[in-house]
Amino acid sequence: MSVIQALDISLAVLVLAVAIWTIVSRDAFAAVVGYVAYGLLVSLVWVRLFAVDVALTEAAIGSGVTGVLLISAAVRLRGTEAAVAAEWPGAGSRVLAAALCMVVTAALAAVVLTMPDPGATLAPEAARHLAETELGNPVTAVLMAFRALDTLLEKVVLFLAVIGVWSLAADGNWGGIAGPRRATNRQGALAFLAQLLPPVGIVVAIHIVWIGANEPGGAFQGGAILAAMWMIVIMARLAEAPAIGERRLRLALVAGPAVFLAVGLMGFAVANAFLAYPAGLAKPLIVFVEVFMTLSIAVSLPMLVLGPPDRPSS
Amino acid sequence: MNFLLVLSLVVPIAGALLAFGVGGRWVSRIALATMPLGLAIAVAIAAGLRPAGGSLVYLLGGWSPPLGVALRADWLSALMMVTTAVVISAIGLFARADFPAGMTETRRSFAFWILLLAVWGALNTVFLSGDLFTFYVSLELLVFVAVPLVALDGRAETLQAALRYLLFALLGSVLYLAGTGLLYGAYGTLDIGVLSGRIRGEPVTAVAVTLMTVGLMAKTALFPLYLWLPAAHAGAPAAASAVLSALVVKGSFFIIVRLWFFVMPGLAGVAAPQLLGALGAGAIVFGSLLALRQERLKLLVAYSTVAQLGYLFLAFPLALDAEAGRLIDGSALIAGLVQAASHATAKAAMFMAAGMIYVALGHDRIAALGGVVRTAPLAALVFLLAGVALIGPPTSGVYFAKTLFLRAADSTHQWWWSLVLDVGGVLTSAYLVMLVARALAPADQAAPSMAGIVSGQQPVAALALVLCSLLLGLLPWHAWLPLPLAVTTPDPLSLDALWSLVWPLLVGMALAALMGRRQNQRPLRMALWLEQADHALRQWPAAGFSLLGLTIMLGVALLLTP
Amino acid sequence: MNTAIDIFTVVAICAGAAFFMAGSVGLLRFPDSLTRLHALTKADNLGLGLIVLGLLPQADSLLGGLKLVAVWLLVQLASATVAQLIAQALRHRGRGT
Amino acid sequence: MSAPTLAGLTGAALVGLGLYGLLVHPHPLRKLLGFNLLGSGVFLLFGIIARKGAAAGFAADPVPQAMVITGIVVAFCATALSVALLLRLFEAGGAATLRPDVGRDDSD
Repeated sequence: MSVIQALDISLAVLVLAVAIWTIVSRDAFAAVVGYVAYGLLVSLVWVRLFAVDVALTEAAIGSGVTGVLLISAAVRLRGTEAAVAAEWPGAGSRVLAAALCMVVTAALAAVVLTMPDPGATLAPEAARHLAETELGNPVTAVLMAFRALDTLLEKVVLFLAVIGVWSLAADGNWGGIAGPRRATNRQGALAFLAQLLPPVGIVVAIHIVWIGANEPGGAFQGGAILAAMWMIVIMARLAEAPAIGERRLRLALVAGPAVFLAVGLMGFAVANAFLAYPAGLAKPLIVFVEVFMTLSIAVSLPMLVLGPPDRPSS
Repeated sequence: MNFLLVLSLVVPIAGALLAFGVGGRWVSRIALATMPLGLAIAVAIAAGLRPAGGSLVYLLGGWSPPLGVALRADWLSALMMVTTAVVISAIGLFARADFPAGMTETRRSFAFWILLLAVWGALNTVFLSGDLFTFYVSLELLVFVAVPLVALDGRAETLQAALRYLLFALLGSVLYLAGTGLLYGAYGTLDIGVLSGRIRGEPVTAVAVTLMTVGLMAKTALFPLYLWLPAAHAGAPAAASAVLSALVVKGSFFIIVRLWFFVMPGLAGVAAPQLLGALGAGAIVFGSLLALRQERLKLLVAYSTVAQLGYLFLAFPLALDAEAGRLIDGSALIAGLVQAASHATAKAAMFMAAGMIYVALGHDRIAALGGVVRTAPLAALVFLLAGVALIGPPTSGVYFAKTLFLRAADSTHQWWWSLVLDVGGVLTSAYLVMLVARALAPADQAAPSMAGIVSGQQPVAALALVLCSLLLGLLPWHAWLPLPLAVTTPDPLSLDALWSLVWPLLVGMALAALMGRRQNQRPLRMALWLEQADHALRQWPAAGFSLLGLTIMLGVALLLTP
Repeated sequence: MNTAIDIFTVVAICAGAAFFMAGSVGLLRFPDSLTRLHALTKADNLGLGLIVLGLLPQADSLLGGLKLVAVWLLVQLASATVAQLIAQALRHRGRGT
Repeated sequence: MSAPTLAGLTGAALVGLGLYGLLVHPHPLRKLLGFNLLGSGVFLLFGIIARKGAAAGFAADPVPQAMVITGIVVAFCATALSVALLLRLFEAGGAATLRPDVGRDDSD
């Protein structure tokens, strides 16, 4: 057994151990903290699978932003576990459920073990057409050209999620503000971090979006970093989240899908198909769309984390 | 011509984005302005199919499958798209009074109109997509539309219903996604057309199709996986319930049809379609019996949806050519989709009527429905007609579908499914007759003071929908669509046709009368047992076991298929 | 020359890993939160510093090297802030356990 | 055993674990954690498929990778909506339970 193999096996064992911990742990808060660690470990697995784009997304969104969201929820729901303790199914039912779940796992494991190697792939097709997209990163080419409709619709999912979260507001708070209030006292370590980090974060985010055309990176990952910067500023109470009725916020939220849709429709006129890019302009257009997508992601993620507005705007 | 496929999803989505960006009182105006446009696009696509040779294809971005994604319209898409456009437009008219465009933006109106447009875009994506992963994204779009609609009223029980729905629907999506991944791993494509040429009866196919089908059944709330449906559909505002019950659950059903009839028609085997049909039969009997036991009108309508969804799944065993072991896209499939369209129109109208009755009476307790004929005559009439449409008089779409189902049962020698159809008709008649009896009873006291006034436009919208359902069997729509085989409109005036309406009504009346006489006595043991089973199935552990058990049963059925 | 650089890298990374190990042991074995915090932050900062130092000669470009240093600086900043916040929270609760 | 197969088996095990957590755990927040584990297990299955599809100079098939990125974002949206619903339910009803008969009047 080589060193690499040993590392792979220990990584897999670690991932599973932390996953089991998040299921069996008695305390919801501990389980959530376990889940954040789990997310980081899984992004290491993605690196080992040579899927760096996915690793970045998993670390930023799957572990990072989801972690913030779940931790704040767990804090607010402290003590509610005892109330549902009576709803646990009996030991027999739990054993039965575990057995049935194991059947599903066994079936999937059998599929994994019998999977041919090399397996079915579209990589050669993607490689053949990569030049037409003028991009260097095949994952970005799939997201922004070959399967652009899915990406566009997924932006609409993000947009609908924001509406869904907002729609849970009390009627009186509609158009109001979510999240912590702005504080006048700007002392403390978090405030210091929130003043120091964002300039660096913004540079890193722009870098990641820009190189996403040719190397791992792109709108999702860059947008998540920008969102994190904004959330730190809000959590440090240096600034309040904007009121949800504010026009600028609304426009920033729809900019991504709207610009994508507009560029797609332009394809009818200049490139003979919806979501097609004219030759020679593919890369500039894709980067143009990605800039607006990054903006929308950077604004949507904090809105989702902050939850529905809980006070009217002053 | 083909660009219309793109427009049919882009127009509602663009409308939703625009409405969000502009906000204020423009939201409902933009939504309403989109409706005639969307309706026209749907009709144009349906009309263009025949001249185009049966189907329309659009390659997005000019990339051809398997690398690219294609949109495809065929007769199934066209039928469902036109139905959706009609139902959404009617709901739009209906909802103008409930979700008004005030001078200041309100939470309910803002969310409702944007979600209504989004659900349209999502459904059109489902109906047109030729790609398994695009299905996944559109399924998620449906979830993110449906859940906020359920929670729109903001009461604790609707929030809970929405959360239960969300978690169960997410489980369904993930299972579907897992199957999609396995199919891609095995065959290197997600395109339905390409995949159907490559797919083979291997274990990996069985596992993938099982996961996908069970996930979709959880989203369709097929018995016994309906834990989320009654509370969610009964708790939402009337217009939202209409969207959810009429349309949203049909989206996931449509994907099951695409998967079984168009990806792997030759691999279904005999056992698996029978299992799907048996679940459908269970839904019909169980859902209808529970509808009879409900004390609130909206819950009765919701349980009726549980029952009606069962009919759709009868298409699977009845489409089976047992000798060839193939699912045939013939009369049984047409029947299933016509049933879906008829139910969509009738059920939307029924929820609208229930909502108007609620407004007029200030409550929806069935025991206190007396006098509703005087307080809200039009709403009561719509409800009655919608109920009749579900039983299936000779001019209706339901009758048309039933005739085709019976014909298929006859030609494939599966008499037991016709028995199920008859039982379903009788039970539907029974709960309708029971409601009519309650409604005709004199009002107990003076009309309660909290009653509101129904807007004049609302009954018109509901009535229009009911008429669509009632006349679907008579209209020559099938001459326009490139159906796989020529179907004839059954003669509405024949003795057979009349008899098939009358006898379920008579038996239903007898049943309702029997139940009415027992009203003040202790309920039957069977009724108690039924309610206990219902109660258990609406809890997570039991629903979880049903889901896992079904997964294993379906998996075994597919694995054993030679 | 190359061998010398490689040996330097290996030694530095091993030393860094040893610091991580020490920090983890401290996290598990120390009696209260403040000392655990002490073990963790000191060891991790030094450990990561040594690893970055060891990797620097292996960077294929100046930009790559700068990125490595940037990673180290960002982790310094984050862990210092987090340590501060945890310590504050502990003081707020009025106990160090 | 190769790294991709190992990751695939981990994914299969995570699916079972997540399914168990989602179906059996009574607390909605823990169900949500189960859903996220289930999701990431499924994504890892896509990962092995991508890695085994390495060809034409790519270390992994880009198509499943793109699908996973889409899936991660969607899973986050779902988590956010669930958390918002759960917190609102907790505020409105004072309890974070999914039992349908708590505070309901339709079950007699």
